[in-house]
Formats: sequence, C-alpha cells, structure tokens
Amino acid sequence: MNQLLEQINVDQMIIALNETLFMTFTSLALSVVFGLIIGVLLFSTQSEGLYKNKILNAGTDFIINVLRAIPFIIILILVIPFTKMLVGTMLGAKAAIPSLVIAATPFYARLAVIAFTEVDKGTIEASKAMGASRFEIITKVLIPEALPALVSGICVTGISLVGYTAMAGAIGAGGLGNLAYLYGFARRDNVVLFSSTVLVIIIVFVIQGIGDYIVKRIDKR
Amino acid sequence: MNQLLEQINVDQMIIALNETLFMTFTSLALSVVFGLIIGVLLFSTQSEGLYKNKILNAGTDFIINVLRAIPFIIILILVIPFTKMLVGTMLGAKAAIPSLVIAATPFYARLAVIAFTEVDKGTIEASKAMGASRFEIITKVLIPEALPALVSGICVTGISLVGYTAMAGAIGAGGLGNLAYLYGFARRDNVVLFSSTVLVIIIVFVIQGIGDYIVKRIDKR
Amino acid sequence: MIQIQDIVKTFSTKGEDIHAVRGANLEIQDGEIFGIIGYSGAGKSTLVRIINQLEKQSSGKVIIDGEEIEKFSSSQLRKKRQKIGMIFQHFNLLWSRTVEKNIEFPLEIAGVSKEERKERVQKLIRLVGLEGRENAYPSELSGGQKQRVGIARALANNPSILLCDEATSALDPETTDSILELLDRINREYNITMIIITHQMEVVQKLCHKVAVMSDGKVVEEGTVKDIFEHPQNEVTKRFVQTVEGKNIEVIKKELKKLYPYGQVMRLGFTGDISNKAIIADVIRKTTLPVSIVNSNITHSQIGPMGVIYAHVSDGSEAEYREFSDLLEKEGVKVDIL
Amino acid sequence: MIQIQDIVKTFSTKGEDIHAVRGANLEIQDGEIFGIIGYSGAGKSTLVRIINQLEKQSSGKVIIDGEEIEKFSSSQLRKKRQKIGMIFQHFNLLWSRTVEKNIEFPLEIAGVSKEERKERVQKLIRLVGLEGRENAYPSELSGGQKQRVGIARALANNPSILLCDEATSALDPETTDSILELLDRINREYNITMIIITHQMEVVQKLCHKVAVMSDGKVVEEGTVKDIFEHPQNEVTKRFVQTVEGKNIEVIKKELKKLYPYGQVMRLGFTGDISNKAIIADVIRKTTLPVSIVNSNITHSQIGPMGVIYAHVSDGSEAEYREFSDLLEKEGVKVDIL
Amino acid sequence: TSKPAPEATPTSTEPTTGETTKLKVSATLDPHAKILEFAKPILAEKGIDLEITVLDDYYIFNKALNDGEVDANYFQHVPFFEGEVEANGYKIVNAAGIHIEPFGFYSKTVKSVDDIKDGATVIISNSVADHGRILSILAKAGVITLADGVDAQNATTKDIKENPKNLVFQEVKPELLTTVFEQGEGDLVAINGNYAIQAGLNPTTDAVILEQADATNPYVNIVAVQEGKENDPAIKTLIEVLKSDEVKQFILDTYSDGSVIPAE
Ligand SMILES: Nc1ncnc2c1ncn2[C@@H]1O[C@H](COP(=O)(O)OP(=O)(O)OP(=O)(O)O)[C@@H](O)[C@H]1O
Ligand SMILES: Nc1ncnc2c1ncn2[C@@H]1O[C@H](COP(=O)(O)OP(=O)(O)OP(=O)(O)O)[C@@H](O)[C@H]1O
Ligand SMILES: [Mg+2]
Ligand SMILES: [Mg+2]
Repeated sequence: MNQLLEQINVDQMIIALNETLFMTFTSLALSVVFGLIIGVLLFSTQSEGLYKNKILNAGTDFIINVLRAIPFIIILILVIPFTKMLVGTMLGAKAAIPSLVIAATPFYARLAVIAFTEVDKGTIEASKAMGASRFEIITKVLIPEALPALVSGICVTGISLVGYTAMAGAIGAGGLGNLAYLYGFARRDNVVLFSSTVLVIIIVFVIQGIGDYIVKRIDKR
Repeated sequence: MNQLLEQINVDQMIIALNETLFMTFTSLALSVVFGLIIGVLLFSTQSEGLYKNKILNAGTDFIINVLRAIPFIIILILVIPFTKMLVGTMLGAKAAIPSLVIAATPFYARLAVIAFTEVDKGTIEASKAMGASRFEIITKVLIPEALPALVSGICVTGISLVGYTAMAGAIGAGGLGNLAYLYGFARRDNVVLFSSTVLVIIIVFVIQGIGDYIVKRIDKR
Repeated sequence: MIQIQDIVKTFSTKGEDIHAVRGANLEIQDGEIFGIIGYSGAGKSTLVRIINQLEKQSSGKVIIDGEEIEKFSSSQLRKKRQKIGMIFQHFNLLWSRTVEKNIEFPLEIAGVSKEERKERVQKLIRLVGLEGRENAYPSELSGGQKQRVGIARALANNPSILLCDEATSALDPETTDSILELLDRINREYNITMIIITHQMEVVQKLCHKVAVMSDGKVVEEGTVKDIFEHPQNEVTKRFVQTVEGKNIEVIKKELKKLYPYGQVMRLGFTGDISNKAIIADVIRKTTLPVSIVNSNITHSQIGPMGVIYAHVSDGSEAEYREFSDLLEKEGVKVDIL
Repeated sequence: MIQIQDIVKTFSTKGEDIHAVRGANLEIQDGEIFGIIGYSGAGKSTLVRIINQLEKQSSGKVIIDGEEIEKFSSSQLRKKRQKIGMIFQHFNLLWSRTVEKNIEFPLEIAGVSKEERKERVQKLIRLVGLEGRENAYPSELSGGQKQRVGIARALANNPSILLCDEATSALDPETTDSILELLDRINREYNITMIIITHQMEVVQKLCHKVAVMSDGKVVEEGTVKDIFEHPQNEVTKRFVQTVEGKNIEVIKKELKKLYPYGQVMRLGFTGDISNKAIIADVIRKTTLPVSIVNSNITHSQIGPMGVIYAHVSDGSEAEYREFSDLLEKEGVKVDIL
Repeated sequence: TSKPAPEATPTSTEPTTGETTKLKVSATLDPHAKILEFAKPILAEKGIDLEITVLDDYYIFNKALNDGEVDANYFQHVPFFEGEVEANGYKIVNAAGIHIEPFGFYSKTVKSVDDIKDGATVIISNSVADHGRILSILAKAGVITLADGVDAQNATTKDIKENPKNLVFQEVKPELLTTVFEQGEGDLVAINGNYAIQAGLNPTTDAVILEQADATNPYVNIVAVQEGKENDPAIKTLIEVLKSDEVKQFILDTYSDGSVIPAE
C-alpha cells in the first residue's frame, strides 16, 4: 500500500481532481439552476398547470428532447463557437462547462418535473385559495414541497456529470476520468487507473452521502 | 430537401437505427428490471424500511456508487470477459448490452428510490395493518403507487441510454450516435450527421411521448 | 353578498359524467353565517370550491359583492382570494412547514410585515390551543391538531369571507365548541361572512343564521335555521332536522315502539318561540296521565330553545291521549302520535 | 381479549420528546364495543396504532387472546393483522386503485379466491352505499365517500377485531346512523370486538358498551357507558358527558342564566334505569310551579333512556324550588340548582 | 454488426462463383476502413468475402484479434502494436505494413519552426500512443530534446529534457484536432495525416513541421493477424490486394495531398 502511494503522481492527481471538481460542481450548479427553471416552465405550462400554455410547453419539450438526443461528444463540438465567445477558448476544463451544462440541464429539468408531479395537489390548491401568485406558489409551495426529490435529483445529476467530465477529456479538459482512461487504462498504468478511479468513487460517495443526509433532514413527511 | 433525402444512404441509416433501437430497448428493459429490484432493495433496507438492514443497504449503496463512478468507456472494457461469456463476442451491438445495462441499472435504481420515497407512508401503513407481506407491500402498494414516477424514470433512463449507445461505437456497436459522430462529424458528412441526429431525436421524442402518455393515463391522483 | 346563480359542475371521468352540482342557486348576505348540509356526495364541497374558483363551474355564475368572480383578472382574483379564508376538508397543510410557518403562510402572501406576522401567528396559535407545538411539522400532529392548524391558517389574514369545509369534524366536542364560539365571535366582531359545510347539526344550530340543504347536486331547501327546523319542506331536510333529535325519526319510532309496546309514544315538536312557556307542566297538571320523557333533544338555538320530546304515556285510553295531545297543540306544540 | 398494559409511547422530535401515551392500561373483552374518547392530541390514535403494532410502543405490553403481540414473528403478526380491520382517520386509500380494487385489497392479501372477492366486494359496496362509483378513483370521491371506502375495506376480510379511528367523522348524520347500525349488527352477528375512537358522543351512546376516556396520554377513566354517563369521576369525563347535553355545562349555565335571569334554572340528570318512570309528570302534579323545559337531551342508550333536562321555573320561592328538587331526588333524579 | 459500406464502392462486381472465404477485419474508420472498402470488391473476385468492423477504441482491437473475434485488424502502427503485444502478451503478429499517415504540425500564426514563440501551446492528440511519435518529430525538428536513454517511440511529455521554447502541451481527442486548428486554438496543432485533409490542409504544403514518410519511419500502419495465421491464404490474398498497385493508386488518388502514403 505504501509502495502504491509512493508510485502515485500526486501532483497529477491533484490537478485532475481539481479539474473534475471544478467541472462537476460548476456545471452542476448551473444545470440545477437552469434545469429548475426549465422544469418549472415545463411543469407549469402543461395542460393542468399554473401557466397552461400549450405552445410554450411543446416548445420547451422539443428543445429539451433535442438537447438530450444529441450525443455528448457532438454537443462538445457544436457549442464551440458559443464556448469561445463565453470563455475565450474551446479547450480545457472551463471550455467543457457549457457542454456539460447543456447536457445536464435538460436532464435535471426532467427530474424536476418528476419531483413536481409528486407534490400533493391539495397543497397547491390551498395556496391558490389563499391568493398566492403563481410565482409564490412555485417558490413557496412547489419547490419546498418537492425538495427531497429535487435534492435527490441533484445527486443523480451530479454523479452523471462526473461521468460526463470523463468525456470532456476530448477537449483537453483533463479530470480524473480522462486520467483513468488515457493515462491509467490506455497506458496500463494500474496505479493511475486505480487511484484516479478511487478518487472518482470518493467524489460520487460524497455527493450521494451529502444528498442523502440533506434529504433525510428536510423530509418531514 | 429532396436532394438531401437522395443523398442519405438509407441502408446505412436503417442498420444504424436498428442497432440503436436494439441496444437502447434491450438494455433499457434489463436495466429497468434490475434497477427496480435494486431500487426496492435500497429503499426497503434503509433505516425506516420494510427489511431494515444496515449492512445490505450500505453494501448495495456502495456497489451502485462504484458502478456510477466508473467512466462508461472503462466499463465497456472492464466487462469484456463477462460479455464474452454472456454473448460470445466482445464486438458489436449485442456486446454493448452488458455495459449499457451496468451503466443504466444503478442510475435507474436511484430514480426508483426517489419514486418510492414519494409514496404516501399512510398507504404503506394501511397495507401493513391489513397483514400484507413485505413482498405484497412492494408489488401491490409501493410499485403501483410510485408508478408515474417510475415510468417517467424509465423515459429518463431510456433517453440517457440512447446517449450511451453513441459511446458504444467504441466496440463496434454501431448505432446512430456513432454514425453521427464518426461518419457524420469526423468525416464531415453533414447529410449523415444531420439525418442520423434527426433519427435520434425522433427516438427520444417517441420515448418521451409514450412515457408522458402513460403517466397521464395512470396518474389518478 | 355572495350570489350563486345556476351553478352546474360536471366532472368527466372515463366511465361517465359525474354531475356533482346540477344548478345551484344561493344568496348569502354579508355577515351571515350560512350553513350547507346534505348527504355525503351531495356536491357541497364542489359548490364551495367554485365560490373561490378552485374549481371552474361548467356553467352558471358566482357574484361576490356585485362582481362576477370568473371575470376577474388573475391578479384581481388573487387579491379577492386573500380575503377569502378557506378551511379544507383534508386540511391541505404544507408538510415542509412547521405549524407556525403554515399559519404564517397566508400572511406572507398578503405581504404582512415580519413582526406583525409573528405576533398574529402567536395569537392564532393560542386561539386554537396549539401552544407548545409551534415548531412541530404536520406529520407530527394528531388529526385534530392538523385541523386546528388549518383553522388558524384560514383565519390568519382576517378574511372577510370564510369558507369552512367540515372545519370541526376531527375535533373533540369541547374543542369544537370553543372553535364554534371563536367563529361566532369573529363573525360578530368583524362581520365576516361564513359559509359552513357541516355534518354536525349542532354546528348548524349553534352557529348558523341560515342554512341550505343540498341533495344530489341541487339546493333543495334554503332558509333561516328557524324556518328550516320548524317547517322542513323537503324530504331530505326533514330527515336532517330529525337527526337533531338524536336519530332518524323512523328509527326512533321503531325503537320506541319496540321498547314501549304498551301505552302510547308521542312526539312533541317545539319551535323556538313557544317553548319558553311552561306548556308541558300546565298540560300535565290538566291531565292525570303517567307521562315520562323517553327521548328528547331541546337546545338553545339562535331563536330560542327548540327541539323535540318523545313522551311515553304508559297507561291511558285513546280519548285521554287525544285530550293530552289537543291541549298541547293548542299551545303550539306539534304532536305526532306514533 | 385485548389487554393493554402500561403502554408508553414517546416520540422524539428535534425540539423535545412528545409523550403521546404515558402509561395506558385497558382490557377489552371479546365481542365488546369499546369506545375511546378524549381531547384532540390525547393519544387515542397512537394507542390504537400500537394495538396492531403500526407503532411500536416505547414500553408496555399488548396482549391479544393471551399472546403478547410484540413477540409475534413477522408472519404471525401478518396473520393476526389480517383479522384486525382498521379504519384510518385519514382514510389511507391507494390512489392507484379504484373503489372496488381498494376494497378488494385486504381480500387479495388474505388469499381469497377471485370469485369470492368479487362477490364480497359487491356486497360491501352496497352496504356502504357506493353503488355506481365502483370504478371511481379516490381522487374522484367526496370526503364522505372516501371514508366509506375505508370502512368497507376494513370490514372486507371479516375481521375479528375492528379498530376505528373516527370512522364516521366525514359522514352526514344519516349515513353515520346507517354505518353505526351496520357496525352494531356485525358486532352482534359475528361477535366482533371493536375499538372505536370517536369525537361524537352520540356514537359512544348509540354503539359502545364500554368507554375509556383519555387525557394527556393516560386513560383517566374507564367503565361501562352507563357508569361513565351516570357517575363521571374525572374532570375530563364530566366535561365529555356534559357535551351529550349539547354543550359544556358551564357554557349552558352561563347562557341559561343570561336567558332566564328571573326564576330558577335546574339541571335534572337522568340515568338509564329510572327515567322510564313518569317521574317528572308525578312531581309536576305534586307542585304548582310553572316548569318549562329549556334544554334537554335524553337518548336511548344501550341501558335505557338517559340524559339531562334543564328546567326553568319561572316563578316561585326558594322553598318551593327546594321542595320540587327534593321530590325529584327522591325518585333518583340528580338535581343541580344553577 | 459489420459496418456497411460508407460510400459506394467504385467497381461493384458480381460475386465470383466457387468457394468464398469469409475474412473479418477490424479497422478504424479513416483511412483504414475506406481503403478496405475499396479492396472489398477486388477481394470478392478472389473469393474472399471481406467483412469490415469499424471500431473506435484502440484498446479493443488487439484484444478482439487475440481472442479470435476477427481475423485481422488494420489500424495501428508498429510501435503501438509492439507495446500492446508486450504489455498483454497477445499472440499476434505483424503481417505487413500498408501505409503511413505522416503527422504534421499546423499553425495559423507560425510559418516556420523558427517563428515558434516562447511558451507556445502545442495541441496534440490525447491518444497516448501518438505521444512518442509527436515528440520524436519535434525532437527531430530540434524544437525539444528528449532525455537520454528514452525510447523515442514511447516517450511522453515527461521525458522532455530540454524545452527551450517552453512549449505547453494540450491534449484533445484526435478527431477534434482539425476543429481545434480551425478555431485557431493553440500555436501548433499536431494533426494526423488523414484528419488534416478534412480541414482542407495539404500536409506537403501547409505543415510547419511534417513527419518524414521514408523507410526509416516506424509508424507504418500494419495489418495484424493471429500468430500462425500470417501464411493463411486468405490473409496472404488480403495483404497482396492491399499492397497492389490498384490500392496504392487509390490511396494516392484519394489522399493526393500526401496525408496518407502507401508504404513501400
Ligand atoms: N374530481 C372529481 N372527479 C369525479 N367526480 C368527482 C370529483 N370530485 C367530486 N366528484 C363527485 O362529485 C360528487 C360531489 O362531491 P363533493 O365532494 O362536492 O361532495 P360533498 O357534498 O362535499 O360530500 P362529502 O360530504 O362526502 O364531503 C360526488 O359524487 C363525488 O364523487
Ligand atoms: N410522529 C409523531 N411525532 C411527534 N409527535 C407525534 C407524532 N404522532 C403523534 N404525535 C403527538 O402525540 C400526541 C398524540 O397524538 P394522537 O394522534 O394519538 O392524538 P389523538 O388522541 O388521536 O388526537 P386527535 O383526536 O386529534 O386525532 C399529539 O400531541 C401529537 O401531536
Ligand atoms: Mg366534501
Ligand atoms: Mg387521532
């Protein structure tokens, strides 16, 4: 074990870890915000919804489906002009963020819709009866009441993003997944493969663990 | 448009479409079955659960997290011995199934747990009071009452799988995603890129559409 | 004033159409406590939910203070709703909020300042007797406690109209009484219009000024509590009024006949104005019949004591029974010889 | 026989411990209809949920037919539970099943054959008056209809014990009566033991053989309905018994004093055995006082007519009042001069 | 699971009568599969039914070949092949070298080696197998020097001894190199020959530094087969066809800019 530790290129690991953490959490934060907004949009424009709007609903649905349909590797390429505009380069961890966000946002939006669907209709009705505005219903009822499922959804999305970051290696974003594959697996460097995979597993555990803990705390049903 | 259609290599498209459909739906079916089982296991072994079992719960949780942590491309390669045992070859669409299932099962398991968590505890209690066995509670209460969220989860998983199949091109599994990337993007054949992407989008729409329809029909809340 | 005009509500289910409300008309004056009674499934909840437009009617109009509510813009509707409190049959509390925060909710919506909210909430918690449970979540409450949170929440924003859908069904009699008194008091003090769906006839008697009886989606009878109790016209109304006497009249008849096969059982009906006199005593003194009270229910209502007495005369002739009954009827008591 | 011994249940919440049940003891004989009454939050639901182990007690024992239920293996417990029907305060229906399928559920669990299930379900649907709504989903039902599905479901598997947590709270009086009759009938026919939590004192009076009064997590009084109504010992019991008279005694006193400032108001308490005699008539004839009945509530209970009459004597001297009262007390009527 | 012809074959001929032998060959899409597609009808005339499996992950190829899933593969150059055999003990051999795809370094800002600025970014394939090759080219061009005793073919960026221009290396997926170049990223982009033409680049004229495609170049792409199969008649026919003038001409015609050069 000690020997193994000695063999690990700590600097390389730390850099990759940082890249993964940076990519995962930045894109997670953005995806959750955008996904929540789009999820609310999707949920509230549906036929029984607060802002019932067939066209907007179908439109949002269409865009989400299209984004989800495009393979991640192609998204990486398609958004290059946009990425360059935004971060100035198409390479590196920063440049991966737009693609990651575009991949994860529609995903989280769907999970958010599932969460919202589970909210007891009676409570939404009660807040309507109190004269709550639609915005208040969304912020004060829909989201708080759906919170456990929304938080669990954040975990699922976060862990999926960890997986996506591995693919972002394609544009030189680095990260642990890329390290594991290119330096560990492809080069048959088992030490790198093993240690970077362990780090990814730890990240996954931390995300899931924090999520489970929060859900347990906030779920007062 | 007509001209575009003429340029499309229809046979190639149909083969790729078949491959994608085969990979997606076979692995979706398997992942849903396994994911549901694991989801039930996770949910019912937790501290307030039907089969409360800390060790089993932690163990399942661990395995799921590990599987979710490993980048898909590495899963593809790691399971080769297993794949060969199972389908006799390590190449092609069939050979992609085990990896796809391994990637999607833990994912669906998590979504299933979210769905189960939303089931009204009162109904589970009522069925306990009636003397239902734990198996009956799971099959007659937990799953039926969570069904809308479970079905929506199937859609999310199915669409994610469509994305994963694109990566399965690495082992010669073909499919539309691979066609779009390798033949379309890498070869700069925009016709292929466009038409295969459109096909993927159609698949995504069909999955989401069917899912939404079913959810609407079965959600009697 | 709330006017309900020709309201029809039909639910389409896959099998068939459910006609929950089939043309209801009502007029509720400002400051009135208006009871709605009727069998389970009669359409009471549906009708009340149409008043604040939680449910859209299939046809008909709801007019509040001269304005047709379905013509309101959504922001007008919101403003209006903030002044319509509602107590739900199934409570509909937010599980994610504590007792305190649930009660505070309508105040947040109405934009009441934080300090005032705190103060009002404290007062309401005391009012419904939930001191000490401020920070409990709904899942940690008993059924009656949940209902009280629902009541406090409906009252929080000093509504000018209060819609109660079985507001006291989960409460013990004493708590029910104190809630009814509370409602009565705020009705007097603030002239709040109240529409009260209830299955508890005591609630109608103790609290309501007027009452409507619904059956099968229609308002089959409507009037002051006195009118309804004195002269029930409709079959359904009669049955409900009889339940004030403890049980369905038919059941009581049958039971009493079984219990007292000998002699004669008479039903003496008293309505508000007259029972204040010593009628019974007078009549008893005028006769020699061995009269005993085997079942009775006389309560003080908004119009004076009223109710019914079942008297058993254990021994006597037909003529004597008739004499007794005639004497009572002369005094305004409605007598039925069973 | 169900024995509840020293049951304690404490819920730990983040703020503090909630002592829902603090040492309850009860013994319920086979075939008995046992009422549990008490204030909202007294611990009634918690106690009943401990009987079928939906909630594990913090300490104490539940013994059913000589066997300690918490020592049952899980399969034994399941078998036992199949024979314990339960009606929930919040119904707890499965939204994914129709009325029919909800009622069928316990039969599926008990492994009843398909045809027999169909037949039984049809019968139960008729029994609770839900014909025509067999294929409705719970979300399409009114509050009372949901409750009736819950009742039918609890009765489906011919339980030998029935636990009812406010089984009729959402029902109109007539439907309530028919459900109570149904319960009474099946109790007689099949000797089912029933534990009935209720806030409706009529339910206790009409249905129960014995009753326990809970307050603050303890059983403060227990006895036959007659005993409890005749000689309430505990303050809480007294208040509950008084509510049978329509209202809290203090409130009635105050109200009557206000309404009848002149003369004298007396409270005449009747218990089962005696009210069958023509006491009042006799006593009235022996005096000349102008006696009128201003409030009364006498019902036929399982032990005969019982209840209370508030009589107003509009004119008379102290001595006359005393004489009147003495005459009544001699006959076994409990008289309070207010 | 075989890939269909991505492009119509130039000379479609009716299948020959008599015995046909099935030959499964895995290849990367470009240029290998393309060349094989061209060879397919020619092979068919010779009684060989060629089945092409396009794969996308370098580490699957040799394992699949070793396990007998395919009869041959055609995607790799010799150093990669040798590394794989050594590391995994595969029982496979090099049957013949077919072509070379000379690597070139392209730039939008730099015209010659001397123009390379201090701290310039060099974008290279993230395929580790290419690193040694790229570094050797740079070393040969005198831009860097590699540490003594390092096998040039297996060198990594860590083996750079002297880096006077302080070049920074950035890795991307090989297919993206041209896109990266087009987007004007980096100062130098090392692009594999077959990708270079897709960006409209002509290796011979546009490359700042071009790999020498002479006989000393070890990066010849080979057909690998299982040990003992190298003398199999079908394999021999395959090699023969791939090395035939017809195929050579096809390569030269298709890749007229020198991005793919037939091996001698
Ligand atoms: N969403 C719905 N879909 C179909 N039918 C419905 C729906 N809501 C109510 N109903 C039906 O409409 C009728 C009236 O229901 P409503 O809830 O108004 O009754 P209610 O008078 O309040 O009864 P209760 O006293 O039992 O609460 C009932 O037969 C009920 O089953
Ligand atoms: N899960 C819980 N966590 C914390 N406190 C609880 C929980 N369940 C019940 N309680 C508390 O325990 C006490 C007894 O509750 P219980 O439901 O038994 O009352 P109850 O007698 O049935 O009242 P009601 O007539 O209002 O239904 C109440 O104060 C309640 O708030
Ligand atoms: Mg209702
Ligand atoms: Mg309770």
